Amino acid sequence: MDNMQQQFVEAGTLMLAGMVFVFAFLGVLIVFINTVLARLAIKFPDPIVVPHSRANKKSSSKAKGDISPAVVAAISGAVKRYRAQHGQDK
Amino acid sequence: MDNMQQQFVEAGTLMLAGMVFVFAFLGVLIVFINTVLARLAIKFPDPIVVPHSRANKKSSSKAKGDISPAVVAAISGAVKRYRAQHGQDK
Amino acid sequence: MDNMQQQFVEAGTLMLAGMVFVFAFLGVLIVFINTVLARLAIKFPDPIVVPHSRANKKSSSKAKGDISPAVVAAISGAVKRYRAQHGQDK
Amino acid sequence: MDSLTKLWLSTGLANFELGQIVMMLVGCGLLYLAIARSFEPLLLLPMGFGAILTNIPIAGFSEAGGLLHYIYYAGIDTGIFPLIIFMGVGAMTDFGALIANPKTLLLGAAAQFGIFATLFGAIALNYVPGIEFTLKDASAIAIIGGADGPTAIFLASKLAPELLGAIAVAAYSYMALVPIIQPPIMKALTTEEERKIEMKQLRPVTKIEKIIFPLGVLMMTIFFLPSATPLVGMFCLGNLMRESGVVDRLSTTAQNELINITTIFLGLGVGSKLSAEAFLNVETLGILALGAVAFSIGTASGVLMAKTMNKFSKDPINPLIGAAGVSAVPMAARVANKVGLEANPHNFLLMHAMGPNVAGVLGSAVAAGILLALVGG
Amino acid sequence: MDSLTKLWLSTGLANFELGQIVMMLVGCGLLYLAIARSFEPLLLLPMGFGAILTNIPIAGFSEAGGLLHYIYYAGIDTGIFPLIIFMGVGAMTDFGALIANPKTLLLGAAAQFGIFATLFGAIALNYVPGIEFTLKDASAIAIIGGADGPTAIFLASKLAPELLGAIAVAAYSYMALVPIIQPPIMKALTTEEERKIEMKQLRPVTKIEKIIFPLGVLMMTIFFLPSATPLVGMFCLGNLMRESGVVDRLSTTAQNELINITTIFLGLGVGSKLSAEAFLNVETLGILALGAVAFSIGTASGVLMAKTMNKFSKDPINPLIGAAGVSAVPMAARVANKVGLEANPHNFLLMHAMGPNVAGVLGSAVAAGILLALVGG
Amino acid sequence: MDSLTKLWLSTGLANFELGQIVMMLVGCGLLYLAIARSFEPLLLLPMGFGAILTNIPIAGFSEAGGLLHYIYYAGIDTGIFPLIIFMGVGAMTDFGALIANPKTLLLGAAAQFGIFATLFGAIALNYVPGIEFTLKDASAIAIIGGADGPTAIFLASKLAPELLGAIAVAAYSYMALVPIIQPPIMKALTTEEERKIEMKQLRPVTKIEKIIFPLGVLMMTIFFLPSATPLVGMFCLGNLMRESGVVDRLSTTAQNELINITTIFLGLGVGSKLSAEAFLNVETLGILALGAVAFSIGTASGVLMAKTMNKFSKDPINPLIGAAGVSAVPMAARVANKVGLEANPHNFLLMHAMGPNVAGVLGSAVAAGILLALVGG
Ligand code: NA
Ligand code: NA
Ligand code: NA
Repeated sequence: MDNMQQQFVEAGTLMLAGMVFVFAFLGVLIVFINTVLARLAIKFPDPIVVPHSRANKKSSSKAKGDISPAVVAAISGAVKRYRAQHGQDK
Repeated sequence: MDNMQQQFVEAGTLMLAGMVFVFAFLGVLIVFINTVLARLAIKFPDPIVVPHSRANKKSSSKAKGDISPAVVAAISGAVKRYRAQHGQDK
Repeated sequence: MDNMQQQFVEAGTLMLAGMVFVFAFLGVLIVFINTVLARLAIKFPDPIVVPHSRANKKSSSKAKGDISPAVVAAISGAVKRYRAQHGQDK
Repeated sequence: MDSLTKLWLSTGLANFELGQIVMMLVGCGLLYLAIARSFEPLLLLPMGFGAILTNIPIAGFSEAGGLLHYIYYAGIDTGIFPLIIFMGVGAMTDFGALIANPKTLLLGAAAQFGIFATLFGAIALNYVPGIEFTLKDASAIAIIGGADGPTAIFLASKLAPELLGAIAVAAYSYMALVPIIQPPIMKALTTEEERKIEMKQLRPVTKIEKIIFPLGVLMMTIFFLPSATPLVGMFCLGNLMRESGVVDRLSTTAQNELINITTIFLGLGVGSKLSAEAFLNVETLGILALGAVAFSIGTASGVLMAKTMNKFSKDPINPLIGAAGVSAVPMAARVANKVGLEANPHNFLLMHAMGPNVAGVLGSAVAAGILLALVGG
Repeated sequence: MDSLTKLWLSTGLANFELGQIVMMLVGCGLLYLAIARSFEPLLLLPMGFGAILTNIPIAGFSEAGGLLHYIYYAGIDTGIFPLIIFMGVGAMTDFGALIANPKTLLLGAAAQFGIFATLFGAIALNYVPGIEFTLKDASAIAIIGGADGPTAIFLASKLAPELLGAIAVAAYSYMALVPIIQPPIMKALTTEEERKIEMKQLRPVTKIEKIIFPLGVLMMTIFFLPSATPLVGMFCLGNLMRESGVVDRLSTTAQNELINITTIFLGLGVGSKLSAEAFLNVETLGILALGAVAFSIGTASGVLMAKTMNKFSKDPINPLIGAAGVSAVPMAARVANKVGLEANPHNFLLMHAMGPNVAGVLGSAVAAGILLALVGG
Repeated sequence: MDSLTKLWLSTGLANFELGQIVMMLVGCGLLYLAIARSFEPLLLLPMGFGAILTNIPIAGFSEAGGLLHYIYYAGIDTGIFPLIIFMGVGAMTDFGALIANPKTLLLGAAAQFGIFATLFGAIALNYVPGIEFTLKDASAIAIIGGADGPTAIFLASKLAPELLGAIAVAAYSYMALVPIIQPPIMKALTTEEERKIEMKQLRPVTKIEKIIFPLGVLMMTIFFLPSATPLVGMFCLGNLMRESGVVDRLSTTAQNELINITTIFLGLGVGSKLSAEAFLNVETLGILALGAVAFSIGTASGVLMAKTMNKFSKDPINPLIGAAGVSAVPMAARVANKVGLEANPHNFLLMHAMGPNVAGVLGSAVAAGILLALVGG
């Protein structure tokens, strides 16, 4: 089967060329990331988002059962109003 | 008007064939529902969703004005915190 | 350049015809708004939405820190329940 | 001055024909019904607008190269738009009430008598001078009685494209008029006692039933009526996407963005068929008359079928729900509910009427398939 | 080895032509403007990307069978994409400010002088060797002065498709540059006192006015300028869907998913016209220069018209709002507001500038219709 | 009686061929896998449904004028649908993990050995009587090893449209089977110690890197492999829309409505290729067998490459993440994570496996480009 043999040769060549190319392509991409992108990352760093003591808030709210300060403020007001309306705790 | 008469015959035949067919079709569908689907419904019942005493909760929350336990928990915590912060009720 | 001159004439005519037309068109639209639409507006005024004392509610809630009455009611209930459960403030 | 003459000759005023003006007024009428009366606005608004656009002199919206020309030939002539709509409707349809009470399928079947009686009536109209309906025309007109917009558009685009505009106008107008057309017929054919009948609560339907149902419907259509499979197939695909629960993002898109986009273009495309030549003739009057007849007969047959079934059924059946068999989902079911409530304030028929209502959709798709198979060949 | 040679011959490196590289850089430039400068990113990002894709050697994006080829011929050559965009823009537009103060329509009219003066200028550029603009070309270029993207693309696709790329680039670039181009002109033509003028609060506009307005605009366009009805018609359809309140789901889809999908493909399709042959020539430089002139003249005419009207008007008119007549919605209105605030911190012109701003959209659609009617035949 | 005969002759029952019944059962099987087993339901549900529709006798769904015919020729034959899907996938992809650890690109490269080995295997299958795969066929089959649905559909539509149905079924079925196919191979090729390896936390990636990355990938594809630019280009466009942050409304639409609409029609269109003639033959069995081989070899190559890299790398590399190089995003990454957790409950590999996972998408698009360039000519 001469034809089959020829096809195998073609398939083999394709396999070789293909794998070489894939590795070369993605290899160059590695170089691109390690050089171009790395330099860009240094030159144009992400703006630092000042978390205005968000970390603190988070940890404190976690310690107290994950209630946000805004909700606490709202509830504080509500409790005050409730008392004013009901004349309790005086 | 021979032509008209023929058209009426055609229309009449269409009406008859059509209504018979529609009833037959939807009738077979009734059989399908009463046999195949009914059996499937028995064989593969819907999974029973365990409402983990949801009914209880619901009724209790309804009695107390539709406030979910989670909200109550949150508010309890908030009230505690509020007191701690304001030094009241001591 | 006879050709150029002719083109200029054409362009000039276009400019004149165009600006006249644009002004005429939008001018008629002014008339349309001032007559047809104005009359329609009088004949079919927008239904007056009765705000059923929404304004009151808004101002009162604003005075108390933007908490809606519904939330206050919910919290009042929650606070009551909390006390009942914890036997405080008695 | 040359420019001014050219400009004048390019105005609409210099080129209007009477028919175009009349058709624009028809378009404005459709807009009025859609906006001021909320008559099926999702379709009548773009359709009315399309009617106006297509009748603009010179602009050539519906000539080769015009926007409406592209829309019509890409979406309606091919049948693609109504089929996409049908998929979306399928994704919106809950067959639960029908599966819980399968007898109601017979009501959906009976109401299709409106279609076939109208077919007969359309042929009879050939006695009127100026009207000459072929059997294809008559079939396309008759489907108005199915009270299902996309089905009517689909069938008309296949059997009688030149009548498409009038048929679509009639179908959607009467669908919008269901709350006015149906109640008198329903009351005339039922007794006060019958209207008061309360029905047994429906059993819950399992997920597997809802998943297998569209597949069963499709299989039966394949076996017995392949010509209905475009309509029924897309409907069942939509319903399967809905009930399977594994492709919720596709189902949501089919029920919302995809059906919305298609509805805009379907309406414009149908409107483009409202040209003076095609609409301003005796035949259109005939179609409008036949449409009213079709809805009335369909409603009556549904109610009478329900009356009969109530006599033989173990569980009571309120004859009013028979009227919902014409489809016009969900309006007809709401009408049945309302008329029932008038007779008996504790009588909530809405869920019971949804059974015949969705059965009516299947019924008219089946009827469309029969007409395609027997007349369309 | 044979494979390797074949592989090499199939690389871009082995097939690049200089023009393609330059055009890819132009594409990258558009991406830069879109991403880093936020210049009209919704269109310039896909357009820049399309410019890169269309210039890839061998890949054949814009040849028969290529993706951009399909997009261009299905959506832009037919005019469908700009018309869908126009419908969406109509659904986003609130004519309230215009109806409340209809005089501002004159400002929208005056600003169109930018278009017609540019037309004259484009013909004059024929004195430059290498530039040979026909009247059609000149008209397509002039529409840049309308400061309305879809109108420019629609007109260019009808009158001068080979210039479409350059025209779209110029139109969107200058629209993005409005905050830079307009203020110096506005300040040069007004006094400090004029810029400080506060305007009377606008009256509320009723629902019926907002519903009838698009229909009135459409009717007038039909009567006087049918050639503008594709643009104006789709715009009014979108606006009617918005204001009628009965088809909110269609209106929402037109304003969001439908316009988004179309924008992606419109951008890619326009980008596909940025080939080296069509773009890298003196004519493009001419178009870019004319575009700047067009915007400047349009701004100046609007401001001068407002100055004049202020002299004769009972209610004071701040001349700055005249600049908003070029359209470029809503950027030009914001610019007017900003320049007004600089002169007088209590001077909020935004709502007043929205009137001429949307009037400018109508004005340039009308101008486009005139050019189509007189030059397009 | 004539009508009844005509009606009978127009039923499916009177016209069924055996092959059609078998293919409908295949369609039902796909629906079963999609619904009951949640196997890639987004594509397999519409595909299974399309397979049923296309095999309905008489209905002519896939003949000229039929719905599936239009869908196939407008969306799949042109390559438009897979490219739109690819844009949407690009808009959903976060390359952060890959940029943070670029070495993982080599894993995505190694896993493509599954493709090229299968190409060899497909040619070898020509020894089996009844199978005759050309090099084009073999290439289209081999791409199943890329574990990427739209890439497989795109390539098959270009190289071997008559095998498209079988290839798509195989590709999506095996992608769904990844959690079953991969773990035994992964465990067989790694030691318990290797599977326990914990990897260093990834560095944060800046916005500029994420924006430039898709452009860099596109540029390299343009330079070295223009034939891959349709796939890679649309993927990068989607990713750029995502990362640029200036066109969020386009990005959201590309990730949701647009990809959903396209998925429905892509599935139906692919299903329409599941006709008896095209599917019921030995070649399909060969394709199914080769698909399993392809996935297994790809998985193995990825793992072995990772083992090798771990030996030479400063930072430890868990060989399990190599298996994610076949793509099948994000399933393969989850499998790597799960197998890692089994060996070491503190071992969270998900983020690390996302690198090779998305590298695999690029890798198979590159492989598809190579096959197009060398075989497609
Ligand atoms: Na019906
Ligand atoms: Na303008
Ligand atoms: Na892959």
